[in-house]
Amino acid sequence: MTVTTFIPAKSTAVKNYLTAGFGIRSWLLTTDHKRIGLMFFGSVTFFFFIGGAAATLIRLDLLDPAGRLVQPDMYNRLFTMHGVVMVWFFLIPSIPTTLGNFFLPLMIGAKDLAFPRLNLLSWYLFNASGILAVYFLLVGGVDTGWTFYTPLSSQYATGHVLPAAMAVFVNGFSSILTGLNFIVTTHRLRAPGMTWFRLPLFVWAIYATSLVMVLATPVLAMTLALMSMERFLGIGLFDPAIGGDPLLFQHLFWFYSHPAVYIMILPAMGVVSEVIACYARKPVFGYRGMAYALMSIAVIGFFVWGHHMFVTGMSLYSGVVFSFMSFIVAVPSAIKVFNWIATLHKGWITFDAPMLYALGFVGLFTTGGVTGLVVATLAADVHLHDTYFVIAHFHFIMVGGTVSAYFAGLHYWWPKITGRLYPEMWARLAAILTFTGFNFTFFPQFILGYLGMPRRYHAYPPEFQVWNVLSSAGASILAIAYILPLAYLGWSLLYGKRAGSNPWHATGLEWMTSSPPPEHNFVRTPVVTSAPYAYPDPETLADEPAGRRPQA
Amino acid sequence: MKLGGQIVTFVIAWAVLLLLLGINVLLAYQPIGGLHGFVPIGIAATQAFIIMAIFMKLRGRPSLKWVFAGAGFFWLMILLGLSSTDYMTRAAWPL
Amino acid sequence: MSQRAAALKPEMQYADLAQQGETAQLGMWIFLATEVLFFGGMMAAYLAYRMTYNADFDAAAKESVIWIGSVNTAVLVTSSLTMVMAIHAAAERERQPIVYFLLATAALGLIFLGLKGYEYVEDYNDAVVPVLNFHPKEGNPGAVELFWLFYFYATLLHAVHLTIGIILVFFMAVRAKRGAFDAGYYAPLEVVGLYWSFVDTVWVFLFALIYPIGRSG
Amino acid sequence: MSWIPFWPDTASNTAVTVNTLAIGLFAVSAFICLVVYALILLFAFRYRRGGSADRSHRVKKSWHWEIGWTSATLIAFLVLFVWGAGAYLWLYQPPANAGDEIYVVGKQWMWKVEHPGGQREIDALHVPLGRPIRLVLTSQDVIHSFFIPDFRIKHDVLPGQYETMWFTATKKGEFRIECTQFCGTQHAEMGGWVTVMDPADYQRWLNDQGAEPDLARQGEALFRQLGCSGCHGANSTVHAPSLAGIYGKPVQLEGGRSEIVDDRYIHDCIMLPRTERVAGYPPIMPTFAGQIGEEDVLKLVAYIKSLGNPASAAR
Repeated sequence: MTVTTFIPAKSTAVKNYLTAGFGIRSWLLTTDHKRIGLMFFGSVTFFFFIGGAAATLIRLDLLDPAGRLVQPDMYNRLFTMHGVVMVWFFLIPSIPTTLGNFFLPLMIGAKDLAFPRLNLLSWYLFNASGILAVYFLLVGGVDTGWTFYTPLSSQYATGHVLPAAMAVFVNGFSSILTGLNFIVTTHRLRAPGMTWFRLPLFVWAIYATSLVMVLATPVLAMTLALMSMERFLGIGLFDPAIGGDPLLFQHLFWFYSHPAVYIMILPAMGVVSEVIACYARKPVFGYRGMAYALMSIAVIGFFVWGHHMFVTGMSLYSGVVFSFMSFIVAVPSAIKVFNWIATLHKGWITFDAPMLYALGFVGLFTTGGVTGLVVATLAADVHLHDTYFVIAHFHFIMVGGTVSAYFAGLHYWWPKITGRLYPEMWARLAAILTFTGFNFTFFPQFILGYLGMPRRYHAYPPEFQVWNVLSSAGASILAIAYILPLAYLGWSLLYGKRAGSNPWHATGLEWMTSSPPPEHNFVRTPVVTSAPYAYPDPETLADEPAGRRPQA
Repeated sequence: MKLGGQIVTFVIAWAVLLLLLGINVLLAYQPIGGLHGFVPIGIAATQAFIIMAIFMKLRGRPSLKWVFAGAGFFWLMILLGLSSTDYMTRAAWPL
Repeated sequence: MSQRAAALKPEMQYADLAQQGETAQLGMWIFLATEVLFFGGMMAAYLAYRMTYNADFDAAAKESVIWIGSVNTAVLVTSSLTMVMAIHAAAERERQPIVYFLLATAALGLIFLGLKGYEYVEDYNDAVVPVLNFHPKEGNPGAVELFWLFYFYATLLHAVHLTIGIILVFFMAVRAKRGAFDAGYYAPLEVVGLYWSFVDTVWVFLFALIYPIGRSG
Repeated sequence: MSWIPFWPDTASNTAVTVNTLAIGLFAVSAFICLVVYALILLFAFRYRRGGSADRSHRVKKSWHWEIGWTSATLIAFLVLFVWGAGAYLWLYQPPANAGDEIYVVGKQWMWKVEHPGGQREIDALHVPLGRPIRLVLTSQDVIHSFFIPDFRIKHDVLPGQYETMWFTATKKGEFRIECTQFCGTQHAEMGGWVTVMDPADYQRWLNDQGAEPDLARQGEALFRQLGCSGCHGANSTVHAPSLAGIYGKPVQLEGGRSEIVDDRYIHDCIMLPRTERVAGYPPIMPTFAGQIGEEDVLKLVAYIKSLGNPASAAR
């Protein structure tokens, strides 16, 4: 990149964003996108472990076919809690609100987001709704599953359905505000010379995600509001007793909740593109194609929701339409996988922890993707719908995909966020454990699914036990892999080596400022003159320093 | 305040909107058969178009505002269009 | 230019006030797109049932009070006019007309709410309020109830939006009175104007879905 | 395919169809995964930093690659789509000759089964071998889903609606029924067994089920008891349509549409009587929604059906 760096001559002269203020007020009332990003990081980490605790209990209960660890009602509350917390309070906000918040303005050369106060409001709404949700999920719980299907949720469930729905409703505002902020920022606050096709793919990904957030979330809000009214009044728009159609709820719900899957996976794709380019020392293969693929996934993702409803009694004609669209949306995803692989071709690949996570992502995402095709195929879905096959499929995408990418991004940008390096060996170990543990946990569930074990069963026929035990054993590896980073990343905050401004010799504006970045990101507004990922050609590579391990 | 060209435009738009409202109410009582569900929606769409173009200042050079104003309605059409494929054909199949 | 006007500076992340104003407007447009989808969820429900229970919806809609609906539409359309006039006055940097037009806008909004409240009373007397008092004269009671549930959810939600609008317009009137828009920077006013006209647009559609159908047959 | 430890039993014609499709899909999936993993490992090894592989002549122009693999995946996907959609339409459209019609009512947390002859079962379903069976499903409360893994067939069961599914059992034995749509506390216990028997054994089993009158007769009794006969009866003075011989025939509705009288239509006429009113009759029929259960509606449907088909009424 022909961009000069924008590090102040004496970096001690300018305060970085962490040292700009110290009191609790300087955090709680901050409008700095970097601080808010960190605060979101704290929040989503908290919710990740809440959701993870529920998952642990579920897997423990399933060790035994009779499910004697917890009562059926308790089990139902656990998987509802796992679903609600993981979907709305971890997966959807994870990458956008933390890495997106922190790096979007940095990567486009802006001083902050367009609406910093809205950004802070979004964090408060997020926490308020999260705490509300967790509180009601703990006291009494909710026994509807995260999907809140009517008429179970509106008329029959006994738990705290109303407060939980309200929490998700409020969470939606947080999501919309964040998405709106990102869209406006990307449009209006790009640095001079930062044209659309000079944007890093992570920015494209966050932009596409934000579009989905602002256009899908309101429908969920309306759906939950209508469901809540039905529960509150005892009669409502989905009530079969007056001729209402329970499938209408599902249409509206999945109009949000299917695109929501793309809210989870698109940012992950963005992170992985950055990481693979950096550690293969090559521009992302087919950059424009990758950007178009992100946008088309975001748009076509709205045409496929009905594939959650093939066996529900929806019109068969609709089923055919939705299945067709689901196959179409898989094409851009396939393109992305091919392009990542092509990026590796003739690169200078190193296997730092972020790269290991990213390569793991590509593998797991592919497995999740092709099994997605299996369940998108109409007749196969008749058998596989609502079995563990579906559970395995979407965990491959969301946990294998999104969470791996989240960790990839977290490690990749850790030096920029904190100014410290993480311990490489521990991080590689965690990355390998994640991949191994993940496959052990969820691959057996494909088999369980085809054998016909339905989801949301607290007890199951004994012949399925061996696969369930295998799955639970894998989950224990996964648990270690997720707790490990908490320890060594925490350690690195105090004892990690100081990172320079660009420890990976990466391109991108975020590496052109000091680590941690100064309060307003850049001392001088950068001017961009070239495309992203300008990693040197192999011929000139010899000039680069051999060991990229940065000096302390 | 000077009575400029803009104000005249606003007032004309307002008058047209009221006129359309009048037509809508009058047509409601005419026997127009199967159209009675569509005509009011068509008139409402026209009114909405006028409000957005003139009162919300969308007319003029193409701009980003068009994209997002259009996006809301385009996505609404996805929702209505695809969900109605179900409601239009649910009774028809299985044959 | 007043002392205050000279002190007007863009926020840190913007190059100038023009950029700040345009950004605020873009933000509002995106928010309005989300609002389209928010109301859209309910309209999808309406459409689905309209396809299933066409005749019953016609029968139910006959009971709606069309004269109040029509007058209310006229009131809101007029309020949109006064709103843009206020913005126009701000562009011309005339303080007094801004305040008057804004107050007129808010007043029209209040008239709408008052009429709407009266209409709810009428609806109650017609026994078409689900849960509270519901004895439909015609059609399959279930489907008719679906229509009225839609009616109440949609109009109440619209009323909530309108109430927020009235509060914002009052707030803008106070700021205008204090001379906040004298300097020629009136983006907040434009943003509120967009919101106001959008609430008007929603109503135009609600009117079409509720009142005119089913009267001819 | 019982020799594969992780393959469910294949016990019906539908299972064979889905198996073939699934094997095709799994093969394609495995192939794609294999290629992706192999390429990642190959490139990761070959182009590791410090490796001596040739890096010159990098592919810079990407568009023909992009178009190439985009169209390749698109074509492969379309083939799979057409295959799956064809099988789906076959799976979910009972053939015209699907003779035996069995009613299933889902209820928190049990499956109630009613045979046309009035035999009732709970959490069990007896069917003859080699004959197409048509199930008519409905729910009394929340959404359930009727799933027989060894037949590879499932369908959600919705309150207030009739869904149908069909299969021809091809193997004798007992096979699990499961509920796959989460339906509350004892969702996991909601299940049972399908027993597939030789047609002769099946007939014997039917005969052994006690002296319950058949469904149509029970329906006839209800028809009197609920007062339906007061209006729809032959010598009634109330202006209500006669029900004799209407089943399976089109009926002209108020508003110009016409509709075939089927199970769903009769169900809706009882539960939501004014939605699809027969042309020329006043809207005086009271609704029975909330007054009678789905099982009773099924009996009434069977009775009205028998009026249209003297042969089955006599049985």
